[in-house]
Amino acid sequence: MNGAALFGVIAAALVGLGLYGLIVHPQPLRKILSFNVLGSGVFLIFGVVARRGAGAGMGGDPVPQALVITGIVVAFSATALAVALLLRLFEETGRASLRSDVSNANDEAGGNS
Amino acid sequence: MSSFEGTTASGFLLVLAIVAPFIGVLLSLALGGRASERIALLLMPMGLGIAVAIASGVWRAGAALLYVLGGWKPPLGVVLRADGLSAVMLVTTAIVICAAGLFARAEFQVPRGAPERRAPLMFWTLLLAVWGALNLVFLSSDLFNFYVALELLTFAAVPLVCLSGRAETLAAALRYMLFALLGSVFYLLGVALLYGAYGVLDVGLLSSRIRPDPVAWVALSLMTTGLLAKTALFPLHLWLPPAHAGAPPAASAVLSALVVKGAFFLIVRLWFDVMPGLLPQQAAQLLGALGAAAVLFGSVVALRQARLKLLIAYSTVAQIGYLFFVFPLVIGTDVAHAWNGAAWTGGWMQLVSHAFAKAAMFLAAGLIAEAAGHDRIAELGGIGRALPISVLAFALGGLSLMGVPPSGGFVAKWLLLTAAVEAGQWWWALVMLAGGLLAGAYVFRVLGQLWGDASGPLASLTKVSIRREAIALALALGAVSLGFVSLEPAKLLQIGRTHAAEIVLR
Amino acid sequence: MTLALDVLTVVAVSSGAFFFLAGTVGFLRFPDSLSRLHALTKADNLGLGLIMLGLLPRAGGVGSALKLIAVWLLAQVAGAAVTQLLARAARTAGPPA
Amino acid sequence: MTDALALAFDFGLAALVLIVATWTLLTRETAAAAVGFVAYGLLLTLVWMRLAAPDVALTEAAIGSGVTGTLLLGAAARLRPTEAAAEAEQPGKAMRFVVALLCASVSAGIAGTILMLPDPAPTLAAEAAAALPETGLGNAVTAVLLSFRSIDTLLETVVLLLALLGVWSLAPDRVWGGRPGPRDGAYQSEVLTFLAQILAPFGIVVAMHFFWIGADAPGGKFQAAAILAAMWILVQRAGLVDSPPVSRRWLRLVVVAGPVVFLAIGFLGSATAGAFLAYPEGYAKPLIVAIEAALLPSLAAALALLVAGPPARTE
Repeated sequence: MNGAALFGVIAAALVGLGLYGLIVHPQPLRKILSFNVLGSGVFLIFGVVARRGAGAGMGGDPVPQALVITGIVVAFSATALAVALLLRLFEETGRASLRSDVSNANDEAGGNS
Repeated sequence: MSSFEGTTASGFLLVLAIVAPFIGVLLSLALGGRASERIALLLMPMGLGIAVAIASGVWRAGAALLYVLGGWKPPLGVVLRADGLSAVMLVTTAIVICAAGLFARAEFQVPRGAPERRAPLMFWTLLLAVWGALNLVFLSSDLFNFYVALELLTFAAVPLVCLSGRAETLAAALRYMLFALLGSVFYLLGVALLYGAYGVLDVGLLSSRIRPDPVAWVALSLMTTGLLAKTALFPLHLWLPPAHAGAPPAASAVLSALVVKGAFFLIVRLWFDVMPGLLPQQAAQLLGALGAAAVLFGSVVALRQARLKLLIAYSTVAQIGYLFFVFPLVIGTDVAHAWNGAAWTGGWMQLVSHAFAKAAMFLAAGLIAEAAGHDRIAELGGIGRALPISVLAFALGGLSLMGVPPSGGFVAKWLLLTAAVEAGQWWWALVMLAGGLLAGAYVFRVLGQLWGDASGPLASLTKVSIRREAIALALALGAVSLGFVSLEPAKLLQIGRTHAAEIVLR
Repeated sequence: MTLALDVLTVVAVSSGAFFFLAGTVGFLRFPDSLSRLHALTKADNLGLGLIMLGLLPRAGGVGSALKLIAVWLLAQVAGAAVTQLLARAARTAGPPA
Repeated sequence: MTDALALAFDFGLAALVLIVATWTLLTRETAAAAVGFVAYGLLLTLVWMRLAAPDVALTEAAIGSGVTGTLLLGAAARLRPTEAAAEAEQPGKAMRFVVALLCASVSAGIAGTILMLPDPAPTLAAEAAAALPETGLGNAVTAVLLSFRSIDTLLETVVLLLALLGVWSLAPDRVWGGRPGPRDGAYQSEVLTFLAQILAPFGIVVAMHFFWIGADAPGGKFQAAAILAAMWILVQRAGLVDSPPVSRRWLRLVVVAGPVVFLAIGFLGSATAGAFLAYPEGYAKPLIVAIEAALLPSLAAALALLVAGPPARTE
């Protein structure tokens, strides 16, 4: 086993770990954090693919490496938006939970804007 | 610099279709205030013109339009490609966005000299962003560029859901966001594996290299799963109803009519362009079965809704289900007729007619709710007499959903039904008939109430403008009139598919 | 000369690593926040300094050497300031349950 | 490093990454998990170095770990009162076991797929190397980001702006146009002030260094922008400056200037070089540097404003 294959397996494990956290954690912030771990696992797969494609005097294929840089910035943007949504939800309701809002939407006076 | 013979004449229109809305976003953010509405209103006819020009370019050329970005051809560079499907989607999108924009003027107007307000700035800017993102989905032909398009779409759509700032819309937006993020990260995972196996991202190049090996199966399953979450196919639909029901009416119309279809469009690209003809019948049956479950489940739950907007949102869950009958039926037909067969045409007819019908219904429901101050169906009795045009728009949209002739929905469902019988897959036909009946039940339940006796004093209604009612009605008439046009323009759907068809035949 | 420098590197880096290890053990074993901070900061500052010292002969140029020194200085400043803040927070919050 | 030693190092690093990730996901307190996430990000930075991707390593350290970590830590502190209630919603043991089994099989499937990838791997390294001279750049990753696939980068800056719009859209109407974040000096302390005064100038120099070498060596605008944003956040938290009101015209212009210049140069390409986003022959490098220079302040401002959050108080 070489380094790239080893990190490939680790990346796959991180995807599973992140997915587990995303499903199991009830707190939205933990879900967001798990999403970041899941995302980093996916980015690492790109990294492994890039490393496997080393050649032409480069340590890795620059295309997937560039895609990861774009991906990291996008993932940060997503985290920022999700965190802002969550904090606003907390300010409005004093809770930070996704549960029980379905019944809320049905019960609350069906006002429109 | 490499040569440019890849770019076709009028290919620059593809760049404009994507870039123009985003230029609008930048200007709108920079200038703010009143400018944002003006920029959007200025770009709406321009965007519609560009979409129509691309469609007629594709029609006249009889082939896909191409544009090589930056002069770098794939595999290193990215090309834009407009085939018949793109053309149909671009025009549909432009019409619905323009209607939603005109409709929203009353709600998001900024008076002269007034200070900038939050909701109008956000609505106009994000409306343009949704438009640009959708156009990118329809015009790109690069797997990673699709990912960027999906993210643009998510980031533009989520804030629209909670524009009102009410607590329940915030929760709905957050849940939508989490589903959407999970969807795109799974999609991206598949992209990584495909690049690792084939070293290209361009759809055309990939389709010529891809083989039915385990890596391709794993990658495409992951990508499809992610996209199913974004298109809200049962059982991944949980986020959709509260999100679509809580948004402002014009935004609901755009979200339900267009945004969920962006992800569906990519699933079609994956299975019919990236890996044409290689979708195994079992997988196609599975997609069809999920679609069937969505049709039945969505309709039944819609029937039980107490609020009008939630009912319409659940009907979206059901109507998306029909789109997935395309997979087993196209795969099931004689390969030579895949692209001019009833299933292919019927599927796209369903998509377009649902877009018009659903946008009309959300706009009409918005007006009803605005007039009554709420959207509780039980308390809307007799409102049909106060708002006849809006209720008519709702009714016509509903007829199209049910598949009653003459309407686009009828033609769509008829074609799908025929295809199902021809392919010997009668079980889809049964589901479609049941879905039609259930749609009839939920539409007539509402209409019976709206046209029925007044449950309370109607005098307290807020007045709504006839012009806005007319917009809803025009969209509904659009959905109906699709039932009258000949199927000649449907040939557009075959343009640019010859390459794919050859591979099917192989 | 090279041999002497190699020996310096090995000795300095190894003892730097040892101080890091000691600091971490202290962090894990000490009973309360303040003494944990004490263990971490002292040992890590020394450890990082030693590692930096050991790597200096291998920097391969004045620029790289300056960068190494800058890294050490920045870590010192940031570490000291953050420790201050943490200690203050720990004192106001009281001992952890 | 010899091969065996390198592999041993990789194994140690891999194990550490897994342990820290698992701990981050399973630990009880969210604040602790956020700290764990920062540590995890730093370990990933090392992994990226081992995968010969220094550009990504810098981005991961600056944005993936640093700025994201700041965001998560801040949110965890605010949401501390909700921890106990949320914990009660945790699914039961049997359910968690089923989910764990499912996720493990997903991992196993992906790992198997990765190990099945073809050898020798398909790669665009040769194509990129052959095309590199045309861009005048020395760093192939920068060439991909700003020449070969510049459309991705252009749209990504729009993604960042849309996220910012989305965050701003969450402001309550009564404070629209106001300043983001808590009141002046909410975090004030002389130690932090001291740190900000010392670190900020240094950080700016480092950011400029990364920006400048990005064309030919690992580094570039994203990494530099993240450092600048971090310095701004530090200076602001220390109470030395206040965050600007989002209605300020200059702020809006700073935020959109980068993408606007990018687009303008893109259209210049369609007029002079035959394609949107193409560069006229011989002018590729100066134009790319111009785009990066225009993007730097826009990206830095967008990153800092995303961390600052929606407007929370009137001027």
